[in-house]
Amino acid sequence: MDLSFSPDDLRFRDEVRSWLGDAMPAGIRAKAEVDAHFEMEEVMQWHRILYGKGWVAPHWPTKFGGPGLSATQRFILTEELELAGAPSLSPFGLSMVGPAIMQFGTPEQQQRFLPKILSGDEVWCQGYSEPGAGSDLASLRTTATDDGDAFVLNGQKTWTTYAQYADWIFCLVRTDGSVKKQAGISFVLVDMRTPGVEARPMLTIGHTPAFCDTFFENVRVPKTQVVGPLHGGWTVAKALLGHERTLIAAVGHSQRAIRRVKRIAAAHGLLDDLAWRSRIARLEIQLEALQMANYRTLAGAALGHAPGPESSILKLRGSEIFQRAFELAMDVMGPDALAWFNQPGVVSELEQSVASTYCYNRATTIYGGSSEIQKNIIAKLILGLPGA
Amino acid sequence: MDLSFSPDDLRFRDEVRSWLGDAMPAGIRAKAEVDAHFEMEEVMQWHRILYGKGWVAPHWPTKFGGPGLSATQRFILTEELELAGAPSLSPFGLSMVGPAIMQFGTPEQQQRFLPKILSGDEVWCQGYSEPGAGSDLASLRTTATDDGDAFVLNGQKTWTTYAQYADWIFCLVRTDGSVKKQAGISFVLVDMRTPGVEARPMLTIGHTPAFCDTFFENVRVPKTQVVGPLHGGWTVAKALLGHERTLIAAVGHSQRAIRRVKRIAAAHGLLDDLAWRSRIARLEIQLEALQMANYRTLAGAALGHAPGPESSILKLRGSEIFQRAFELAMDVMGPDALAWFNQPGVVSELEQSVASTYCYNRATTIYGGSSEIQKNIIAKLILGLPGA
Amino acid sequence: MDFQLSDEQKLLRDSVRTFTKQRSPVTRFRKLRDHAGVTGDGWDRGLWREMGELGWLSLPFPEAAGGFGGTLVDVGLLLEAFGAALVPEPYLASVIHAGLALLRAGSAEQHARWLAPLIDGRSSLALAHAEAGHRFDPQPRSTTATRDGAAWRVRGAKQFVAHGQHADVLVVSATDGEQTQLFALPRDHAALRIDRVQTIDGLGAASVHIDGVVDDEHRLAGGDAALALDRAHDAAAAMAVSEGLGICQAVLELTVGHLRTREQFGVAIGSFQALQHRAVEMFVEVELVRSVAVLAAVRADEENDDLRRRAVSVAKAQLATGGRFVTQQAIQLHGGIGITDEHDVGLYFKRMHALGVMFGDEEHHVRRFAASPSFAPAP
Amino acid sequence: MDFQLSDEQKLLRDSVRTFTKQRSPVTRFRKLRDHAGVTGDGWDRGLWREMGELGWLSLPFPEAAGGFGGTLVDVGLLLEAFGAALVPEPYLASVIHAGLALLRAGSAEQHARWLAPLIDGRSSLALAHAEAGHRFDPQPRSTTATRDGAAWRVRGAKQFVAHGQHADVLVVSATDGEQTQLFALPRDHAALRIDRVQTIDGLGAASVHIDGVVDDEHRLAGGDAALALDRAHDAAAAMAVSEGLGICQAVLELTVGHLRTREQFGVAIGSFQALQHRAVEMFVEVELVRSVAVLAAVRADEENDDLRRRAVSVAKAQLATGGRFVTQQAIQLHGGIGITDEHDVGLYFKRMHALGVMFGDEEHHVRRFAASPSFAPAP
Repeated sequence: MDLSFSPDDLRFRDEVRSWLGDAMPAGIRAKAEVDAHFEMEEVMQWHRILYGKGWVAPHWPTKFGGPGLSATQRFILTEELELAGAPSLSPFGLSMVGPAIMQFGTPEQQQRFLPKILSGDEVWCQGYSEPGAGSDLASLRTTATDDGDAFVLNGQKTWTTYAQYADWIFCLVRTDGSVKKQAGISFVLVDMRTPGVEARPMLTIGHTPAFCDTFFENVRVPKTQVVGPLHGGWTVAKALLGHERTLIAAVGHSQRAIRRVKRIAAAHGLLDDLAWRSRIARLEIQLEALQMANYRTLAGAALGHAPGPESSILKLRGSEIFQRAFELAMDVMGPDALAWFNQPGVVSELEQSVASTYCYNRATTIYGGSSEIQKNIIAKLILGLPGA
Repeated sequence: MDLSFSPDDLRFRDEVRSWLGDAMPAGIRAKAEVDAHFEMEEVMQWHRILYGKGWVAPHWPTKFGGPGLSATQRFILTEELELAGAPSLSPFGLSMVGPAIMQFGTPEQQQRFLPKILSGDEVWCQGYSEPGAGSDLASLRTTATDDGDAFVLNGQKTWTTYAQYADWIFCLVRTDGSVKKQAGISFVLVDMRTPGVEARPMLTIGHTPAFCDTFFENVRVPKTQVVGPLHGGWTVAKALLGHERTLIAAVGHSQRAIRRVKRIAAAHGLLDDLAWRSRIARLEIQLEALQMANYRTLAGAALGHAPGPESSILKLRGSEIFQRAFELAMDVMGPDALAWFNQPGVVSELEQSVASTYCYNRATTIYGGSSEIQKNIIAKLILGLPGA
Repeated sequence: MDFQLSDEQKLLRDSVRTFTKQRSPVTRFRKLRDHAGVTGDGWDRGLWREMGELGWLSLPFPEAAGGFGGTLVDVGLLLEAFGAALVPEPYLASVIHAGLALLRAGSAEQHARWLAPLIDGRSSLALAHAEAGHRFDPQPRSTTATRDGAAWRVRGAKQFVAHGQHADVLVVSATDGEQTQLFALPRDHAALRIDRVQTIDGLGAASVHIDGVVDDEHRLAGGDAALALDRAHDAAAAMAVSEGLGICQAVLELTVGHLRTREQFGVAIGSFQALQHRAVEMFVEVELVRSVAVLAAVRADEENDDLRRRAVSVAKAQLATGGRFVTQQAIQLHGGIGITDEHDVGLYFKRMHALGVMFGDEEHHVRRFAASPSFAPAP
Repeated sequence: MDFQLSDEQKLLRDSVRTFTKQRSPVTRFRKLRDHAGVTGDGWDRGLWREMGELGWLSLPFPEAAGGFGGTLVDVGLLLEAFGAALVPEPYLASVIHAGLALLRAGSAEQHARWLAPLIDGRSSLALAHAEAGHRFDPQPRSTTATRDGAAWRVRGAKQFVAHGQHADVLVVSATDGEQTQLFALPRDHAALRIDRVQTIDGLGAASVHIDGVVDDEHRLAGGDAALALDRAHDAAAAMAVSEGLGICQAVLELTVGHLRTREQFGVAIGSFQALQHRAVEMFVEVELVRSVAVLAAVRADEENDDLRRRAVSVAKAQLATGGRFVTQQAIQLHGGIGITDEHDVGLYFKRMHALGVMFGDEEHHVRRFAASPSFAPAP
């Protein structure tokens, strides 16, 4: 048993750090320094820089353009990127539809789509949820009617994050309405420029346009854009969902958030106050414990093991800790937490985005499988408790 | 709207306080001073003193020997007794079977039983729960077979608190096995000296013999000892359960417990430590809020109103706060909380019973309708949420 | 002990509820908020005038000052209804926080000059008190007032002045080195610079810079300014609890309604036990906030400092924790739609955060409660 | 980074589990506890000897001192199994807390004299350190050691000395005014008075009064006693987390088993969603305790003070909160039977409380963590 990285891994970490020191543009670095919000163009700028280095998709197999890193190196890379405050890349292409196309797509689909996901030439978004069918994904109602060599889509998707910036959307649609819920669903890829597709941005409670309602009105989608078996989209979706969960522990983001809380507390003269210091320490202790659970998952993955029971708690607890970190930042700011975002001169640079992020972060225990859904799954699959 | 007591009520409070100053025996006073555990004989000694004053059953109607106090006076009396640390009287006669006999009993039953409950000549216990039927009371299996002028009881009751000291037990038994759960149950009174009755004390995790398993083997019970309609015991039981819940808020006990926490903290030199002081303050703030909810219930009762929605939270939150007060006492004691009870010389008088009470108090969120059952009831009856 | 409302109080409560329902439902708040950036208005002077005509703006002021002579319990009923409807008019900031400070510290002439127009609804006030770096200090520290002949030289900066961006008259706190002074200044006074600030609750506020000479007639000269401030903070804190109670109740109703009607997996989600129990935990907190709202409203007028402060701190701390829990869980139980700006639950959530912070946050009130003379036990 | 157990470690873990299953299930702890008042024994010297023969008592000691040269990770595996079975033999108190203090502070001859019999299972040790009024101070404050010619005059009182009521040799901490000294004294030494104390976990402890002259040969003379104590506390804290992990896991299994089999209202209570979610919250805490148990076991031997203390404090604080939650909820979910002494869940609950307190409670470790040099952020 060993908690340290091997000399090779440490060398790799140094390489990442030194590269980050050189490669991060001044504008992004300045924003990272104060944990400011990145605009989509900055995210894509950073995507292309990582692409240039070959590190944009550390988890992709080499045959599709991945860098061939070990599991530990992948972990180190992710952690260092998070700790440096680099922009988070959009996961929809790199971590969701990309791997789905690798696993379920035809060679033609792989050739057509994967290179442009990697390069960032095509930006993706996700069309799963529908109004009135949040966690109960299988009750979706967007229809795809057979029309020769194409399907014709009609319906509405919601919570399509950053659809306003996307070139493509992957969707679950109902291709057979005669069978029961999970059956009859297909996984299709839709060009956002197809006539009849419209993405209408919605404001969140953080007052950022993070997601859209996306409408489909008689949208023709060639049958070559179905991924996996016709009516077999549920299998593709399930494979993606499992992947999504492990993305969201985001220990590095929470570490950075706690670091920010401490810096704000120091600026307010509260870091030497026993009560405030202890509140921050209690949260950091919880995060350190979660980080160890994260390391256990990583070490298992490095050995090629499937994620163990400890991985199921990562999303559940990770999202709570991330929320609490921003709640604590608000509490430390005290009266200054009355300020809404982008109020330069009223609160410090470090504090600009706290209120908006605090509000929007209520979503972390809802999206990607709500905490309640996670608990249902753990109760059933891990603890073996009987169904209701 | 007025939060103060009327001049008359204040006079009554002074009367209670002054009487308590005179009437409480030195031995009981000394124990109350350090919140020590009272033995059953001390409880009954105090019962008889209150009986002598006419205050043993403040909530009984005058025609059955009650003192004819107003609702506010009853509240003041209860609060002052709690604040003085007087022994808590056994509720089974005074607050449970007594009121049931008043409401459902025959005049003969009332004459036979009520005076001795009042005087303390007969001590009662409760036979509701059975092994394997905790919160699901209606699934009980103790049978009462018709045998002419008597029923013959066979079965086992559990959590019969202080049955080892009791002269009588009131039981729910199945008088008709052919109908469904709630139907076919009767409410019977059993003399503990009847042949075939055996109470075996059990230790709790606080290592006190607080309750018994009570066995019935061919126990003959005259039919005159059925209270309320034959097979109609569920109605009697339900009337009692509602009453039980409002007993358990025990704000005065929690106030006394927090006072004890502060005294222990002061003795350990921790009351001037910001962190400890704030922890105690946070709990006391919650208790003050609960006390206001309690006052609202009281004021409603004084006007003859049925308890409003606020009363349903009293047991739920009151039991949690009482638990937390003892948990905090343990935390304040720190290393001294390693001591088990009755370790004179090792920890102070004030601390003697803390560990045992902390352990046993885990029961307060279980008995009298567990917190989970309370929440089910509130969800259904107050919030109107649909059944599962 | 009596928790019954008088007939007059019931009448007041019902008329305020009817008013908010007809004239100022939550949609109105949203509309004003969304247009505030364009037109500069987040409230309606016409409606304020109407409130004056209805007598509501006179509620907490004594008859001698032209008021109705009501109690904070009466005001609490009004603010509870205002909270439930997110009424954007600055009752808490103008009538309670600034108005009560002006009442206690001002002379009869000053009441006539600045309170009377407020009571009529022809004017509004704001209390410019909080200073950067001093969190919830009840007295001014960095804003100074120095004698300058017959006048005063006042200098300093105030932050998050609720309604300061719109108020006609700002009541500014300052220290003369020995004691606290309050100055009532019209917004166009040369010593003032008022900058608009956006706030989390959408109501906005002002940063106020003061630097200039102020005639002595502006100095409130009818009472102890330090005491007036202290009492105004407590009254405002108590009334924030009433407004918060209105929010809690509205949010609980929204959530229970959602649980009853929203279906997933073929059944109403309100039939899932885990969600039922969460709703019950929300209900418990709402009932506790309701209980302490009464406590604070009654005791905020109490002369005994220990009794008053204990009660107000209990209530404000309970609102901060309970109100936060209720609104956070309301979002969680609403799921995705709770995260959108278009759903009301987020508006309530953000106003609740502001109410939790204003006039002292949880940490402040816990410390004040723990420092109260009655906290330490008799030996 | 590697969380795999070596083959030797797996073998050790399996053999300890087999041993506890066959030789020391929870029923044995209960029997010894219930008879401790009568016979004075809460443990079994024969079984201790067997543990010595199996080599377990030698695990953390270097070969030079006659030990096996294992790591605290190895010991952690053993204590996890001991925790799950509530093995009453004083491994944590004797081998870890007292043994490691003696190892670091003692000379080679002193190792031969006092450690060797421990390793063989012919003797047991206890560390008499804690003093009334000093909570979790790592160094002795009120017990004094004064030079008295060639000997020492030692005077003071120690409380809650785990296993002190049975140990053959007590390691006593004292201050000579400048630095910490440790003395190894046989229990019948004239300077000692040992009084039995009952403890919440049923294992008992001793109050130890020291007053007398102690020959210099008893003074541990092979290393820095203050450092030895400090490191022994950290090692013991880390190993308490492993023992606590065993309890957590056992309690979770008991509870899940109960939820699966116990029926109410005609169905298994484990089908109620609110109870399912509670069980999941327990599971989360157990997994976190499992994670920090590894962290602490690996880092408790770390020479870098900041790294070691941070890791140990994280782990011990997490055990205190998580372990308490898990055992409290286990009782709640068991309902009435969980409150009876005859059910095992209460035994676990009480041992967990003791483990949460020993070697520093949550408040202590949070404060230590918050005071660590690495806590403050880079500017």
